[in-house]
Amino acid sequence: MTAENLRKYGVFIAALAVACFLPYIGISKFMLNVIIYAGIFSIATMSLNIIMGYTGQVSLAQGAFYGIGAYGLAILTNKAGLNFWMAMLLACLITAFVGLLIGLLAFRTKGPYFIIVTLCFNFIVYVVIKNWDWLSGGVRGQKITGPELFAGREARYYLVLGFVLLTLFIMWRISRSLEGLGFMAVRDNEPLADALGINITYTKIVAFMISCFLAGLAGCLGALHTGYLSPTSAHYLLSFNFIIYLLVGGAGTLYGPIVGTFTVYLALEFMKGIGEYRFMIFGIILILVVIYFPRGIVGGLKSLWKKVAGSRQAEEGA
Amino acid sequence: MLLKIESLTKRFGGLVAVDGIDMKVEAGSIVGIVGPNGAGKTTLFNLMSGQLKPTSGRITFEGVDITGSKPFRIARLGMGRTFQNTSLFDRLPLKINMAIARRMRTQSGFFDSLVPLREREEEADVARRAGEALEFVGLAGSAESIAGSLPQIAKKRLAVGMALVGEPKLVLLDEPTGGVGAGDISGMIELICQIKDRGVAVCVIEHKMRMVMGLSDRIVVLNFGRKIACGTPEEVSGDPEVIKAYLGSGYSA
Amino acid sequence: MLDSVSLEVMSGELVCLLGANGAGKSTLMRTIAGLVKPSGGTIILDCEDITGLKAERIVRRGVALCPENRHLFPRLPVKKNLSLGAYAKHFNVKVMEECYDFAYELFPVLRERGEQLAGTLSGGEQQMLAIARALMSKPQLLLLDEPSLGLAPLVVESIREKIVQIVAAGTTVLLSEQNAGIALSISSRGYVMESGRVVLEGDSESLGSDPEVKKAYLGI
Amino acid sequence: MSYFFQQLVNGIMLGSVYSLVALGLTLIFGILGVAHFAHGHFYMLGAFLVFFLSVSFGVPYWAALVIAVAVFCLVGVGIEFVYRPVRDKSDINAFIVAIGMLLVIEEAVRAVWGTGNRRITNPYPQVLKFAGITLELQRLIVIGAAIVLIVLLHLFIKRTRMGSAIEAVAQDREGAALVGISVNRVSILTFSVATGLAAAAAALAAPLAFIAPDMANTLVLKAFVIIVLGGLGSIKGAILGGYLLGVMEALAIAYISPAYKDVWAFAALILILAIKPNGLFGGRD
Amino acid sequence: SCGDTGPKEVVIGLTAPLSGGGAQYGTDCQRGIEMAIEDINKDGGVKIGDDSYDVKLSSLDDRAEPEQGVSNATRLATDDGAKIIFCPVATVIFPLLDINEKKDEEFLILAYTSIEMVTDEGNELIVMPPPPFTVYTKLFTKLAMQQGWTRMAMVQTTGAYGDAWAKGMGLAWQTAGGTITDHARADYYTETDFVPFLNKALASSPDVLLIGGPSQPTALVVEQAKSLGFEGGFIVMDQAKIDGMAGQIGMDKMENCIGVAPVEAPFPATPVFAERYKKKYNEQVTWESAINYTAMILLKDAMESAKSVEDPMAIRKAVPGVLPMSGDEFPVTLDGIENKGLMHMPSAITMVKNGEYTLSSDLIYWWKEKD
Ligand SMILES: Nc1ncnc2c1ncn2[C@@H]1O[C@H](COP(=O)(O)OP(=O)(O)OP(=O)(O)O)[C@@H](O)[C@H]1O
Ligand SMILES: Nc1ncnc2c1ncn2[C@@H]1O[C@H](COP(=O)(O)OP(=O)(O)OP(=O)(O)O)[C@@H](O)[C@H]1O
Ligand SMILES: [Mg+2]
Ligand SMILES: [Mg+2]
Repeated sequence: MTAENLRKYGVFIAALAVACFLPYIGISKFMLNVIIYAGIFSIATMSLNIIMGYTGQVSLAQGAFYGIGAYGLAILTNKAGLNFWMAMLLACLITAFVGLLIGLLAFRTKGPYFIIVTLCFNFIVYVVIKNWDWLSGGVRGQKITGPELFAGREARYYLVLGFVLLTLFIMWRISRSLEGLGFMAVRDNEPLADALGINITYTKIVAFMISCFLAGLAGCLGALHTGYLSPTSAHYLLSFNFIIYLLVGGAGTLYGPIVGTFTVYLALEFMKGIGEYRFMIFGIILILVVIYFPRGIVGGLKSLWKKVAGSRQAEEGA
Repeated sequence: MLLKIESLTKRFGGLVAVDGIDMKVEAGSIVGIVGPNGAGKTTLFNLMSGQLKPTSGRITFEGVDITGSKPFRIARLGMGRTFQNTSLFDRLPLKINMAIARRMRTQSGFFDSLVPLREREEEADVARRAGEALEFVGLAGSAESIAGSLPQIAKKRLAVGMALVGEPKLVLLDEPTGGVGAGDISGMIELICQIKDRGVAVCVIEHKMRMVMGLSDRIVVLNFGRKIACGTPEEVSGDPEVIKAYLGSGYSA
Repeated sequence: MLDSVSLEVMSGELVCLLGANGAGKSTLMRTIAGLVKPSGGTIILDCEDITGLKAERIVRRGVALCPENRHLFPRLPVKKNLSLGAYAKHFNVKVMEECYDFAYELFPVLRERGEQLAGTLSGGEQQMLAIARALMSKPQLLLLDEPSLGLAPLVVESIREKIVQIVAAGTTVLLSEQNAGIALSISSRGYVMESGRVVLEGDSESLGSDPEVKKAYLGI
Repeated sequence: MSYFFQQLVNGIMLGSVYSLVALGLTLIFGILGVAHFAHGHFYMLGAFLVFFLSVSFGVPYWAALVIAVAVFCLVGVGIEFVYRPVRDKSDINAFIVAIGMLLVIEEAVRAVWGTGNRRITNPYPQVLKFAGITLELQRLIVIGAAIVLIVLLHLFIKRTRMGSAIEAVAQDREGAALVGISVNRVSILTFSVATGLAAAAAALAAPLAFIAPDMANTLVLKAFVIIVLGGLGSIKGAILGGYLLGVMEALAIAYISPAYKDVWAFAALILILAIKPNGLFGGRD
Repeated sequence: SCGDTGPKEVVIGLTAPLSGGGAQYGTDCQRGIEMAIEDINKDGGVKIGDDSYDVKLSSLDDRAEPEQGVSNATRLATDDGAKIIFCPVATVIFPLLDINEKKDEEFLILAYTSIEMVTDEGNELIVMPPPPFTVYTKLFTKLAMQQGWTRMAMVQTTGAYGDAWAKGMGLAWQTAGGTITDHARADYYTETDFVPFLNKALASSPDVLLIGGPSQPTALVVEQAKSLGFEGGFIVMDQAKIDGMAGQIGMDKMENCIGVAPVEAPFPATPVFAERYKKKYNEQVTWESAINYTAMILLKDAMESAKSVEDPMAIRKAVPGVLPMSGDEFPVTLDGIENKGLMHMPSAITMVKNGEYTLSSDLIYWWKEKD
């Protein structure tokens, strides 16, 4: 049992220990910067995991919600002059509320129809932000000033780390709570869940609102860290990125979103040296990963572990 | 009266799948529903449990009008069901299947999962109930197995267990022994009797006549969406119209 | 799933396959039809080795499977499902008409339901359509996996008669059934499977009277 | 009023291109269930091929068009092989493969041909004027050729054995194999036809606009929107959806606001789906 | 650094779109800097006292996305130790202004844009060489009115640049007594067919169209407008280059276009540079290359004068001292610099008449006319 626990938590504790001291083990400022972004994006990917991995609804609107969170924060601090933390909380709540409205419309549809509805929504949000100069600052974007405390990169790193852990905690709790059971039921067999007394639309909307809230949170952190906001923060290509991160890491797994985001984002950042051809190489790697690890890195490792453990058990049994 | 159906009708385009049916189910009784293929039996179930909305007619469950209600509401009122093509959460373990089926009797929401105070208790309760239900349907030994990998008979039993774990007052079983080996049928019959012993009413669709005759307190016979006979097994099996439409002259009770 | 199964079906014969749930009957049939690749062993059809051939090639050689899960085309009308049943054979219009007639005679409901989408048929109607579709290609060897599943007693009776007719007309049939009584009553020989292996074989009468078989598989 | 008709013709022209691209996609996504997001990139490659044939090698326009279509029917075969390992997995895995594929293509085109826009000389630059409407001949040719292709495809799907085989494979692979349909062959054929159609659309529309590595990015989005709007797997839906979107777009530019032209179309789609969750001619649930 | 025998190095950063739609633009800028660095290194590098530094360019792709640009700049400033970073996209420059004055990570932004607003934020570490676009609006208006055109329709490119342009132009036009008959925005980066937009604009029967975005799509707009029977003139925003457009559609179709003069026309030394450029890259020279080349040489002079390759503030402060750079010697003239970083670069406009560039050699010293 202890060996089992060690496997379960050992990796996590080791990773957490490294994470706690990361800024002081001599990594470059640039590296730290990249890691902060990866952390922020992994929150967004986790948010996608809740709606897509656990509830089975592939949303291509996470980019839009990331953007709504970020713009919400910017507008509330710059235009309404709200206190930063108040604005951040409010921005996330607004994002969740928009999620509710969109969910009410979009969850009338299913499967590929839902995917396309969310994609359209993202497209609309992007175009509106780009053109609605008065509110969003249009293409020129706007500046965001965070609290003095988080002016330094290290401080922002710990802030993001804290929120990554919080999001991870939420995801972990959901995955093993009664609410999470409902999510899984909806993902795996809607008609049966319905017949078993689970309110499908309500469940989906709850999952979607949590997901949107967290995507909005990621957007706020992204805006804070960049210190500046432009319509690309709501682009649908962001949604595509999150899906790529999630599938490379492993949808429906606890650590998949983080592993996927860090792997892909860091790899692309380091491949910048290659210049032009990096997307070609990345594209090929992406295809190979999806073909050979259809359930993502974490999913693949899990089944590998099962095989190893299985054969070990068989040996012991013999 | 537990369930009361009044002149229930369902049309699909030109086809009348269920045609003005009146029917009652008494608490704690077993009602068999038989009829040729395409007679409208499954459609009738789908209307009762809310999967389909009736074209006309009325359904009352414990005095509550549930005509046109959503399936999950009807399930929460206390009507469980199984499907003709056994439907399970194929990728999940049995105990999780059971827990999901019990979910509708719990209150915990998202915030409870973050601060698990009430949730703790409910989770324990769910686990206990799930264990009991698995025990009841004879699957306690394979709580950890994946539902999709079970043999047919175990799938059927699991489905019945899931219909029961939410403490319904009525369960609808659509061909609970379809595809089940001859050797395993008696076990299923026993299980259905035990359900009745718990005071839960059962509606069962079956083509295995001997089984239906043995089990049911009352039998309803459908043909072309209409009720052509209704009564005790003896009454029904003697009915010439039933023999002609469904049983065939070769049948002897 | 299967453990070195050997069985033989003579041309024009009706052989039944018995066994409890999970014994491997369906897997065996799917292997013969080419849906599952055998890990070892050979399958010989008409003196030709068909082991490892793809399903679509095996159909063209005259083997039709009516599978356990039916595998109909749910969003195509009944009639289209039937016509696809003869896809491998390139029949001309006249032969096609004959085939339709044969199917409709066997299951008159299908004629009425011609334009209905297969997915909206009742359970039993779908089973009828699956059997009829397998017959559309006029197979030389017909594999029937639990044809009586979900069918009303009268229909079961008529299928039983039809199978006898089909065999009389020269088609070879391998029949898997839970309802061992029916299967043994029309077949000439039978195999009993258990955990992926053939544990008993013999002519139907002797199997039917074997007390062990009766107890274990016939539920008597 | 003449302005209205002029925009209407433009909308129909746009719609013709949309329909051709969406038709291919509805076969691949709506019927085979592969979320082929790289479809637009093959449209782009088709335009590049026509460019090289007609501008660099002086091949006459129509010959270039025919060659491009033929080449891309073959290319379609290759695409099928890339998707084959994920074909039976969930839609979303194929989607990722598609993203990988389009990244490779776009980057390769940039590496080989640079990033600049290119243009094919318009083979029919004549301008027709009547009743106050000014029309380029090539635009009418696009409309006419598209209609011919659409009718041919429709006949192919509805009237041939192969057509029903495609539908059968889409609905139940195992069932299709059991009646003697080669799933691989049907899948290859589908990709081949769809990619050929995309190349045809590209060849027709190319002389009217730019050719650039990223020319098809919004096009493929719109094509997805169209097939969903029409109802997945519905040929009729893809055609009507294509024309509907084209006309809506042209009229939105004229009478509402050009900056938001895509927004109106996409918002209309969300509303239509909220009312009819399976699209206008909804097939698959 | 005692005993260090290897040549010392100074890294210059560039974050620009090197892939995606703006790749051509980014590459043109990159090439200008590259050529300058080659010349500098051939000449013995940056000489400070007895030391000499080889210059090295480190370029990163930002696809014109602000987030990417910030990440790139941070990497250039921290990892490569770049103290000068070139950036040719206004939307990326804005966020860079928020991070370039951080202690220990300061860097000087060489902003290649005509959006003057980037210098309005009070940032002390920015230099902007190209003339602000506002220079052109009045001149274009005057020229167009001289042709007897009074009705203008606008088909502008979307984005801050296009919006600012259209606003400025509209103001100038109406002040001069003209009318604006229609106003449409089209995304010149993604739109491939402008006929629907033109139909709308031409339906208002204008005399002249305000157009402009990158050169290529702008050329297509001209061609399509002519094919729709439009016979009036075009006012072309400064991002599009008249010579670049002529290369696309031919000089005869450029009749009646008013815009920025061709890059080779105004300065004596430009044709020499153009020839070298053509030899090296086998392409026609662009303003992007010419201006960035000159700016790089300017910065080298500034480093030498500041006696530092390390201190961006000192380098920035040394810039006025090394000016002017003359067009007799360099591809463009840089005459002076204002406190907020806006540089004085004379420019020239042109109008195509009878297949010829007119006016293109008349230099405009815009800052002298400023009120
Ligand atoms: N794809 C598969 N993967 C893993 N196990 C399988 C698979 N297919 C079948 N099995 C297992 O193989 C065994 C034989 O199954 P098969 O369906 O052939 O039995 P059967 O005799 O037809 O039973 P039934 O009467 O239930 O139809 C079963 O235990 C089943 O769980
Ligand atoms: N969605 C639908 N559209 C059209 N017809 C339908 C639909 N659903 C069911 N039907 C038809 O309604 C009739 C009743 O079907 P139902 O499934 O209730 O039959 P059943 O009595 O359960 O038969 P079985 O014993 O074969 O399962 C059948 O003829 C069926 O074809
Ligand atoms: Mg039924
Ligand atoms: Mg079986």
